[in-house]
Amino acid sequence: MSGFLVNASLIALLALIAILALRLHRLFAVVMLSGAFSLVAAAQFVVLDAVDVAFTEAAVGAGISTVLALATLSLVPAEEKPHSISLVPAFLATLTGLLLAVAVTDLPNFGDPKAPIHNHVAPEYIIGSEQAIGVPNIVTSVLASYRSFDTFGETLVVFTAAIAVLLIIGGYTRAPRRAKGKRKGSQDAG
Amino acid sequence: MSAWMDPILGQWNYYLVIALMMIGFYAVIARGNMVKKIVGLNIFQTSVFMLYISMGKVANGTAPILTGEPSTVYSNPLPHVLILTAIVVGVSTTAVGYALIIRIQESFGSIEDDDIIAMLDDEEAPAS
Amino acid sequence: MQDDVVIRVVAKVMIPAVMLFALYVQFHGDYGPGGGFQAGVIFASAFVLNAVVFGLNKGRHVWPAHYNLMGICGGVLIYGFTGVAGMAFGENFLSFNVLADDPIAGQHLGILLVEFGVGLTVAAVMVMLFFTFAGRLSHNRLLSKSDAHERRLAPKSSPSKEVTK
Amino acid sequence: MMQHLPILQVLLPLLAAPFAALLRGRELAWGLTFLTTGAAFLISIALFLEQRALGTTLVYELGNWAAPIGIVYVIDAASALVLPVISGIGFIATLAARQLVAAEIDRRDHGLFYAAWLLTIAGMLGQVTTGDAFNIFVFLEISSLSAYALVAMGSGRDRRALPAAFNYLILGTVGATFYVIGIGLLYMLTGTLNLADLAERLPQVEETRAAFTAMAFIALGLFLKMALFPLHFWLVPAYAHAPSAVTALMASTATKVSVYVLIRLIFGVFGIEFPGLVDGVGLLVLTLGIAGAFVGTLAAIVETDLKKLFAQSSIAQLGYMAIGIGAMSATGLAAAFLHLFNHALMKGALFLAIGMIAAQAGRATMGTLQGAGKQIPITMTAILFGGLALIGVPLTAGFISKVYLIRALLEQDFWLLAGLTFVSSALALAYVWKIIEAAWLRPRPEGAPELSETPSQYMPAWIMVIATLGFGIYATPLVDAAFAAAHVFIPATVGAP
Repeated sequence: MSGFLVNASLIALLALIAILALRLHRLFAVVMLSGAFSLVAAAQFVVLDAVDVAFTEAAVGAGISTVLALATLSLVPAEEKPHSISLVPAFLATLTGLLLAVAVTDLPNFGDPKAPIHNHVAPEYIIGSEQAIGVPNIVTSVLASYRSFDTFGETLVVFTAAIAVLLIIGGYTRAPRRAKGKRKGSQDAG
Repeated sequence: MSAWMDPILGQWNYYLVIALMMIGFYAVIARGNMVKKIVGLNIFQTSVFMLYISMGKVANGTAPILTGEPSTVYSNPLPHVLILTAIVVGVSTTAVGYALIIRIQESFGSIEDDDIIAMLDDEEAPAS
Repeated sequence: MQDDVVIRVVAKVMIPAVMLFALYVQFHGDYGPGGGFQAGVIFASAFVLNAVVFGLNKGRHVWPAHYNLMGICGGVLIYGFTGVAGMAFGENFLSFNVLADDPIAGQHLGILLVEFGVGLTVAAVMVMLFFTFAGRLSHNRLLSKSDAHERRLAPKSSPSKEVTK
Repeated sequence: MMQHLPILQVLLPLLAAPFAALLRGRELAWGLTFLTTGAAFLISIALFLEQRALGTTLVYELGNWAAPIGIVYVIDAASALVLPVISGIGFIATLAARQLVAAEIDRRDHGLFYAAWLLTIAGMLGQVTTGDAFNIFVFLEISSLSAYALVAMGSGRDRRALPAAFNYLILGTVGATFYVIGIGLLYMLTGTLNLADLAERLPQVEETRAAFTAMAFIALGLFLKMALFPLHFWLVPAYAHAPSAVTALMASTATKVSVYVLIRLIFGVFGIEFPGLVDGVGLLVLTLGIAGAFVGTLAAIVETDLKKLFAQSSIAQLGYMAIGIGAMSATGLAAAFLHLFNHALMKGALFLAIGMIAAQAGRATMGTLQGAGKQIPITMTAILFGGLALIGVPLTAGFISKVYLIRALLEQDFWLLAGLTFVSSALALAYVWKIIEAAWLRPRPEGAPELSETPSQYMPAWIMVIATLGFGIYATPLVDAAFAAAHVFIPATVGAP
């Protein structure tokens, strides 16, 4: 019961933060709330036994994302133009939510140990982590061995993001620096 | 915890997560400020992560780190692994998004959708 | 910020501690929460802290930009070639069992190597992201003299000013 | 070595990307990219031939972990057909990129540019080969993130590339997140992420609303990614303002991969028997497809910028693929695969030829083309053939796919839709004629920039034109392969050719 109360109050806090982030016009406050959202989400992940995820969410969502957002904010206007609630997006968001809410009624209950996900593949990870891998942290053994290819992909996503950011703001391909004649010249060279 | 409350309690977690998702999704698709869209994307994605982590929880379970006790019930590690990957993907997207925002501000002097659409319309007009 | 003695002293103590903690997270990931990704982020935060407290240029000095790209690429290649090693021993890509005589030792070695690859890439990417974004800042304000970080807060008064500090 | 081919075609470009990023000089970075994409192309052809010869499904277990526990790569008739399309286009686009990229991207950025280029190709190949639902998402993000950066590189000549890339990023991420929600629901219902295992376990829970919602979210996310009308608005600016080489690569591959993933999930996981699929999703996709065909074609007719014109025509062509999917039959799926293959060839040819003009004249509009038929006859002829294939003129590959598309519709007595498909294809004649008129029937205006052509400039486009004509004249092997691919998802007993 207490678990439920902690859970529900954390999510209620998250909803409050999210609505505030939506309503405020000072971007600095919005970004800070976004960081707070990640931090509270990390707390919720701990309650739900996902310690590795909580660790990462706190480091990334509240840390790196916020740092990047602040760096961006010092280059862009501090306030957003006020907007009234746009009806079509609100309608679409509600529709999406309703669709999901209908689906949820059919799902296994929260925490139900008989749910299919706890009985099909996961038990093999829990057994295998000890016997085939010998690593106590099951998350590590799934991440780095069983689904190592996903993690390779994850590393490549980070790599891709680095390449993308270097190209976009660290690169040299800029309109103002390139005269028209120069472009012609490089064409001839190539 | 009484038996009749189980479904309500269990499902409530999911409903609340869905409500969070809707808030984030609205912020992403509503026309407005680009920084806010990225923040909305962050909220939207984090709520999806929460959906995954919620499904991995086993009642009376513990974090999936082997304790050596044979009777221990562990929460499901697979959603955690997936979400670790998804968080990394999320921050990568965020970084690229902010980089683009900086360049848009430099070239257009604004990061509001409305302003930029108006500027683009002006540019298109003489061309056609 | 570099004029503030308290911050400088605290930072000097903190930075090695943060790095040590990153190493702990990196190599203790088998036993407790943590692993390459988290360690990489923490390790990078030490460099970010250094750059924030002692100035961007000094921060760059500690970790030059060309190291960054090598770190970013190196981590990916370590991960990739750990996988290829499995192929070289006649098994499939990313098969760690054959990396050592004993399958469990092989798994340990493989996990250690790929986690190191992840950590290296992530740390280098995070440092790179910070320097690239912050570099844009000083670039835009046409500040090329001594300390870009301190002076970037001055020109435009904006609500974000307080906080970046 | 042979048994590693499924992973090698993805792994080679992935591992070449860091090396390309470290190489500053453009010739080296380009050369590495050229060799790698060439090798990937050869490997995918070898895989295609091997799969056709054996007729079975090749499975490659990553890390030697068997299917539901680990991640597997799967080469069946469907993925074996799509892989050579992507790697082949990637290879030929790389061939053309040497000149196009040199003209449009600062030389100091070439290493990073080719790294992103390799990553986007590898990401697409990974999505096609993988047999794991979550792994699709990871590789989707690799190809998308690099694609956002590649589109943004168009800002070197046109600042409009930046908001185009940003909107592409937002909508692409929303699409991917929808996909993740759908996969999450499926995982909750079945406890597995492996596509084959999902297909096996899903019938136990297929009556639930959650399963239907999962399908809806997956389909919506992929509709967004494949730019199906009305979720297509990100595509035109992204293609129009990207660097020419990037447009050629992405227009012929990016949306096709999402079409393939949609087919793989809808038919391969949920299956044709899934309740609500044929009546609900099928009709929806048919309607959106035909609407997209008309909207795209009509928008192309009034467009004067050539990149935008053919981007609009891509919306229409994606509509035809959607019609093939919506027909919910083996013939329809085969038509979708055929069109996926053929459209990649013709759009590749068109965008490569237009890219060469844009690289010289700064931009490619109807005005640039005036009288160009005499100055650059070989390039313009490539555009002409590409346009004819888009209409679906006999002896081009476009004809074959349209024939099977209409046949699939007639099999199910969709007479009206078949008629509409025919009308919208014929409407494409309007924009192709506009190009013919401008290029050959108008004199070159005074003071217009001189256009020139060399074999190295028009060769990449012509390789694709020749392939288009070749597959149009001798289509049997391709049609067989397309039907084999379709029969992976819908058994041969339902509507054989």
